[in-house]
Amino acid sequence: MSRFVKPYGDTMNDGKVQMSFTLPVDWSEAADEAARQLAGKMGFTDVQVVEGRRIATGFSFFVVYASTPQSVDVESIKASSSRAHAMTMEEIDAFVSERIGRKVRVAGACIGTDAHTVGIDAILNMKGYKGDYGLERYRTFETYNFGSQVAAEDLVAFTKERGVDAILASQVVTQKGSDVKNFTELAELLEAEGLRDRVVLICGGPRVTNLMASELGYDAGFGRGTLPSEVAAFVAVTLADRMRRDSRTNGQMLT
Amino acid sequence: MSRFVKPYGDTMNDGKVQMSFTLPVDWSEAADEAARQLAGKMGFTDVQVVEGRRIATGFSFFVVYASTPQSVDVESIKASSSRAHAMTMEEIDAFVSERIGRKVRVAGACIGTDAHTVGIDAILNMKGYKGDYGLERYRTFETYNFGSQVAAEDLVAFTKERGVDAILASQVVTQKGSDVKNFTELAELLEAEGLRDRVVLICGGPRVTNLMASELGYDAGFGRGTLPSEVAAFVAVTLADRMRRDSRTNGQMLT
Amino acid sequence: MELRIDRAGVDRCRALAAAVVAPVEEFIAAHSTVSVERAVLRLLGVDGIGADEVPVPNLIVDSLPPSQRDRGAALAFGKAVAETGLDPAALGEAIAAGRFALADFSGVPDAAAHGALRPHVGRALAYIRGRRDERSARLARLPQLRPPLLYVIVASGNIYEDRAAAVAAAEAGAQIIAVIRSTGQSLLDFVPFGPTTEGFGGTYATQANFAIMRAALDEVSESLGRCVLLTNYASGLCMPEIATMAAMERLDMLLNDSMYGILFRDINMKRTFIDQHFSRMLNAYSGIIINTGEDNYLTTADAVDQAPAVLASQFINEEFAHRAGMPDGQIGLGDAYEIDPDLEDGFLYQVAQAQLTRQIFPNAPLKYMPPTKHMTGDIFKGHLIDALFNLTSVMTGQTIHLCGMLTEATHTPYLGDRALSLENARYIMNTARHFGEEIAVKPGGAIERRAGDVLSGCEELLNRVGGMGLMAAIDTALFADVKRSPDGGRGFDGVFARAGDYFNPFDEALRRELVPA
Amino acid sequence: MELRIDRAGVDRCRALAAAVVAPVEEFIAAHSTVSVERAVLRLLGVDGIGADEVPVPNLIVDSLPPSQRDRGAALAFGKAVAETGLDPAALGEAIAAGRFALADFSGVPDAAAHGALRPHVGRALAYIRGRRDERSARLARLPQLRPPLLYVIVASGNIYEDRAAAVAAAEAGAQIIAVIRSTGQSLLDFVPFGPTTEGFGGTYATQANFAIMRAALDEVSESLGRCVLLTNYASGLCMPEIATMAAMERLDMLLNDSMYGILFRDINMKRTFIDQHFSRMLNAYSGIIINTGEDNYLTTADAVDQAPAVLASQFINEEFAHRAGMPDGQIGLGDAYEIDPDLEDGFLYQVAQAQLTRQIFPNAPLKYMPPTKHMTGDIFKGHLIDALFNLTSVMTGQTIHLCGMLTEATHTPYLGDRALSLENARYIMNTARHFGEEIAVKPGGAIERRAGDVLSGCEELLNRVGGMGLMAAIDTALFADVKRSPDGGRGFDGVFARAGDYFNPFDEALRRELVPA
Ligand code: B12
Ligand code: B12
Ligand SMILES: Cc1ncc(COP(=O)(O)O)c(C=O)c1O
Ligand SMILES: Cc1ncc(COP(=O)(O)O)c(C=O)c1O
Repeated sequence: MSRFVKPYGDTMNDGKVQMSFTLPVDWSEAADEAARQLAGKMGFTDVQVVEGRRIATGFSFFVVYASTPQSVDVESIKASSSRAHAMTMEEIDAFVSERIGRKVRVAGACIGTDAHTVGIDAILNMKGYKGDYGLERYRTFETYNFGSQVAAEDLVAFTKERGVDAILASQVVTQKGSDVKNFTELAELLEAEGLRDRVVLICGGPRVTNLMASELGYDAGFGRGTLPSEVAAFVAVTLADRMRRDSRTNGQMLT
Repeated sequence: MSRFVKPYGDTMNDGKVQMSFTLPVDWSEAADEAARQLAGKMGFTDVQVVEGRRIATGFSFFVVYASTPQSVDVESIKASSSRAHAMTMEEIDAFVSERIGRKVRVAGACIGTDAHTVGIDAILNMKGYKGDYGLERYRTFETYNFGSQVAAEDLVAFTKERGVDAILASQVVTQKGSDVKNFTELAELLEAEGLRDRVVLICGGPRVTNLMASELGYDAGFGRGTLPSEVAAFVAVTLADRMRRDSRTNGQMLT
Repeated sequence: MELRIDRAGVDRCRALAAAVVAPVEEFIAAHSTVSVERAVLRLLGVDGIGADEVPVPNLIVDSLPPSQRDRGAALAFGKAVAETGLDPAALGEAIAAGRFALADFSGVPDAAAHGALRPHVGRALAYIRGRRDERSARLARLPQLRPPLLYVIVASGNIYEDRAAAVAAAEAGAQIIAVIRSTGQSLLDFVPFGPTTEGFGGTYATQANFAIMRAALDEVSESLGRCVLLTNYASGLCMPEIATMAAMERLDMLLNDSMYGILFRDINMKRTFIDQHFSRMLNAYSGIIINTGEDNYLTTADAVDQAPAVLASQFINEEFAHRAGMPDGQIGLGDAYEIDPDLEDGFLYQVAQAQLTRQIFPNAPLKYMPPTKHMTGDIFKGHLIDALFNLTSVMTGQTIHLCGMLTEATHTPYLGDRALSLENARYIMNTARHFGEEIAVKPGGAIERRAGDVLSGCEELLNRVGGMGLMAAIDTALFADVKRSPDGGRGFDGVFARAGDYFNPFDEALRRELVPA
Repeated sequence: MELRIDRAGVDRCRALAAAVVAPVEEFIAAHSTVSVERAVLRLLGVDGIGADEVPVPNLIVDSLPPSQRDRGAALAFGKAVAETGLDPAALGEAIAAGRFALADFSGVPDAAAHGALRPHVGRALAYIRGRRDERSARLARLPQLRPPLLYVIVASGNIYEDRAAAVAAAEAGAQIIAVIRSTGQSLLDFVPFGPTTEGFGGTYATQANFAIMRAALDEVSESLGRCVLLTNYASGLCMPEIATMAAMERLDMLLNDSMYGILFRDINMKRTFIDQHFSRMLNAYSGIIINTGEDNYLTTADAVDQAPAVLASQFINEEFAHRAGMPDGQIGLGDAYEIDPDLEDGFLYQVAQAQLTRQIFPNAPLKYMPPTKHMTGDIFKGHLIDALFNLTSVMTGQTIHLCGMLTEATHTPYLGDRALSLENARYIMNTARHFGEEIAVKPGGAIERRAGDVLSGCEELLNRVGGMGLMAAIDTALFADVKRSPDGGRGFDGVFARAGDYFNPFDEALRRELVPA
């Protein structure tokens, strides 16, 4: 059963939206009218250009309130969450010792030309993030943090020789789609090396969503505000599941 | 020759727009995705939901950046301005004495149930607005300020018996289209009474545009930031033109 | 942050305000109004509507010939109670149904009427007292967050939409919810009845709507573990009745100004003075905090010029409240952040004014109103003006903080606007929580000088008002540049002199209870 | 607003910084780098690119065998000038074209080389001096607005888009325009050539791009009647060369930090120390204000914890600048507003830090960086954090004010973002213009105590650094929790010891001119 919702101003389904934009024109009453017509073309009704002014020669800034006729069915949207399994560090350590029975090897890096390491460090470093300890602090994790501007090749090579269980790739700069480009490159390289199925492949960054991650062929994606324990839990659970599955299939092969 | 423009982010024609809205759903990653899809349905591309959070049970707030494919031809838009003739109080007084030769009778009011008199007072009172004197200060204007919550009937009746030259109607409250309703009522009443052509009919208020005014059958409309002198100038010039026109037609009739 | 202010000047202003108010109080004591009489009936239990939706209290009071009315509705009504033995509610219905007319009972001796009402009066006052104790108990169990208390308005016109918006706002951090009245209700000479869903720019103030919102806020208060307070508007033609309803439905605050109706709604001044006195005695007794409307001076005229008038009005409102037996703790005097944002050092003047008010009225729960007049469609700049307003409020220790809306120039608040507004206040007030305590203003500097000018300007104004008397002063536009004549304006016909044997058991009881002889 | 600070403590910190820097200066005096040598050639007039777009200065320096290079590129090049009689520019082209090799002239006596370059050295210094006088004349004719000077960045990657954005920003109130460099340019060991339209997260710093932007800003300065200043970035592998280009194209400011490259770009520390010294002598001579990069400490670690490190870095940057003959008036020490916005009283700590810096470096044109790390996609809250940053800046009299962007967490600034950012700064700084002068902080209060803690924390840190020496201290991660070894990092191979007869006419001239013996 579906549930269509519209933006909410002060009454259900009034569809109210706030917008602001710059137009490359000098301000005049005609410019306000242009902004109004533009919003109309975007499909909005009830368009109110509440602010319009010159910000520089040849440029005007506008604030608009309007109603959209569009709605979206929230029931049909199932953006799976990568943060499903909430566990504390202690629980995760216990889980790993019991279900995996050895240390989990994790390699993290800020790939491509991206030098924003604060995010990946927040996940990996002892210190952690928002009072939630980083993976280095976990008894059952062995973490390698490659820092910034790491080439996909190096990360893959390391994975190969060290038998890494999980790769954590970070992208913070998104200009000109550089994040998607770099994430894709890494995933494809792993495929090519036949390593893809051997690792839990995770990406993260302020603009990353779990949906985007699966589209890029990653096992999970973590966005703004991620806590280390959320990532650790996902890695542990996913790895445990795979091991169970593999052992089963192996068992079958034996018979 | 036409000139189509799009919103400008940091490059010509990138079409960048900022949006914010509330959706009547609890926050989750799925809610962010719903916001993204909604923006897509509105016709935007490159949709980035940069903020999405719970603001109350059953309500989430979103900030979105996206590109619109829409553009508007600024050359085709000719929103005539009511502020065309810039003159100082002295110039206007001189103009009236010379071209009209008698005092101009102006009646102003905030009509309907609207009690927002600050705006119309700014135009009429001695004190004026932003250092620009109000019409009461003009040597050649005789002004009547009816204040707030004035019924259209009363204004029309007064116009009739006192031979008012210009009516200034104000509407600040716009909820549920009350402004349009009241302006229209006034215009129609004047028609009915056969007075419409005898007066310069002007409306004003923060949401008024000259375009809207002409659509409502007014001679001019004045919006946010209007200065009294702009209004006085319009009244004087329009009145003078009409008198010239009338005298000419009268002249012809005589021959 | 402490200003050195001319204490003697403050004392002189208080003395002047007392002198200004004294003659008005004499006038008040000798008069009553139809709304006061209707309030008396409501207190006795009369409610409901009759033909054409006319409220029963109006039916009854309007049915009294002047000669009867002047002796107080309670007298005529009490006689009917004595004679019929019906309780007031039932009697009210019977009269509305046309089964009796008060005229039928004129023969009953006055003493019988007095006696017949005594228990009902006792019960009414006990009930109000009980509601008040309920409030105190809840506040003790679910304590408020520290001030400034974040106050937001709901104004959809539909009480049920308002309820949803109010609950959402409370969850987002609001500590006080005000339901804005429908436009012009203040000019109605009766109080609408029942739940309403059709309002304009606001929602009608009815007892049923009060109850609906009270219940919703009580519920969310429990889940939040802190009391969310409820506010509505009294000033207008029905001040005493709305005060009665608010007392019964346990509202926490009411807008109640001794001059707002006169100046900004053209309500007759005598009517207003009499009504505000009776309604304030009720507010005082029911523990309701009043909010005065000085902010209105600033939305209609220049805020820098009007500062002394605002202070003068605060002194007058304080004096009127004291005369109604109201303690400082319930006198929410108003001020607003309305100086032109583009004025250099405007922020300093705002701080000066806010701190001056804080120090002159140390025990009053000051109500600080947000920037409105200079808000424009530029919501981004508007949000910044609100931020400095929030900073000024926390710096100067204001009590009731009406959160500004970035969309003030555009529409009555959307649900999302309220969330952003509350986020603004919470952020600023937290990151600068103790800033005010950590700084001092330069002695003799611009801030102190401004405060001094405002105070002396106020004394000067009060002097002029005192010289001619308050009514004459209003008649000569000394306040807000608005001229109102003593016998002009709406509701004057509802004012009358009390007869020698005027009977108003609540007026008597409340004066006895509250007002220092 | 004045803080009472431990003056003796400040003096001790300065003494410690001097002790920390002294040994490094000895090292610097005995060494040079390929970038210094390339800068010498550029100063002489060598420019352009050869095969594979390699800049001619790189071609020439790379062509020198170590034995020659160690004696200074000027010596070998001077011999060629003496012999060929060509002027340096022409000679450079000839060498690039392969018509000569410096090796051909090794026979020429050193004295001839010295003599041959003398007029060219004089001409170069005169030219730079002329550009400097030009700047002074313009500033006298088109005076700046009062500080804080509003500084915004352009970063489209395309110099022509940047030009449009810069002019628009200037009209919207910007007083300083910084062209952000393309990502990673700081790691290139050469300076790109010509106008560029393809940059990533920024636009390449080239002499041609400098000239294009300078011309555009000169033009808009005329129409606005006030000088709009131009900034770019020096720190990186080519500090000396960029300083040279900036001097020639009359830039007004350069980012130039004595340790930024080491800590945040993993550039070798010896390389950085030597380069910063030569580039700063040039900056000093050309009247360019430097901006240091202490803000970077705060974006990577907690701002409350890092405050002492920021102050320590400021003392060290100041000392290095003084040693390069730079007057206080050109030392734009950095600080930033990066404390967690949700920390109670965080605003007080920001004010304490900003005021402390202001008082410790009274004559430095302090550069105040905006909130960045805690900015999120909630542009409305971000705009408020920027507002308090703006307030802090005007309250504490910062000089160079980098305007925060409400979209900091989202994208490099849009044209409209810059307009809103400038509106924010202009509004706040006008409405609170003299607030700082009108208040005092409570003696011994939270603000003063915080300032005291930061200062003593800084002294403690400088003591530890002094104990082990600066290079060792960096090797043990005493700064920004980053560990860098003395011989590690990028560009170390470009560092060499000066031979006994090392010849660098500009180094000599500038030291003579600027550095107190
Ligand atoms: C700090 C910072 C810097 C520092 C970086 C220091 C460092 N060592 O990291 C410095 C000053 C060096 C810097 C430089 C530049 N920066 Co920068 N920088 C920022 C800033 C202010 C904060 C980023 C940050 O640290 N956030 C805090 C962390 C904790 O949040 P986070 O990264 O989102 O990480 C969390 C989640 O995303 C998640 N996560 C992140 N990664 C991963 C990975 C995995 C596997 C998982 C599971 C989770 C995860 O977990 C983290 C904790 O919850 C942002 C603006 C902003 N407010 O976001 C700009 C910003 C990212 N920078 C930007 C730019 C353009 C640059 C420069 C190119 C500018 C220039 N030309 O100089 C350079 C280039 C550097 C380079 N080569 O990449 C832009 C990017 C625009 C875009 N969208 O493409 C931004 C948005 C600023 C802006 N508006 O211009 N920057
Ligand atoms: C001041 C004010 C009041 C004062 C009015 C006092 C008075 N005597 O005017 C008081 C406090 C009484 C008030 C009450 C109410 N208000 Co009110 N009020 C405002 C406020 C803050 C400022 C309006 C103002 O004075 N602007 C300054 C003047 C100079 O600007 P202006 O009106 O645009 O006028 C200029 C131009 O428009 C033009 N102009 C205007 N009229 C005319 C006419 C002519 C002929 C010409 C040529 C030009 C012209 O010239 C003027 C000078 O440039 C606005 C919010 C805002 N910032 O705009 C809300 C606002 C207008 N009020 C609003 C509301 C809802 C109300 C109430 C209904 C709330 C309530 N339930 O209590 C009541 C109802 C009153 C009523 N019956 O109308 C809403 C309207 C929403 C909408 N768009 O419909 C607003 C937008 C606030 C909000 N966001 O809720 N209000
Ligand atoms: C003291 C006071 N009472 C009442 C009101 C509301 O009055 P009305 O319902 O007439 O708009 C206000 C609003 O400004 C006020 O300040
Ligand atoms: C002192 C200093 N130099 C240079 C830069 C720019 O360096 P890059 O070009 O390496 O990003 C910065 C930016 O943070 C800085 O602070």
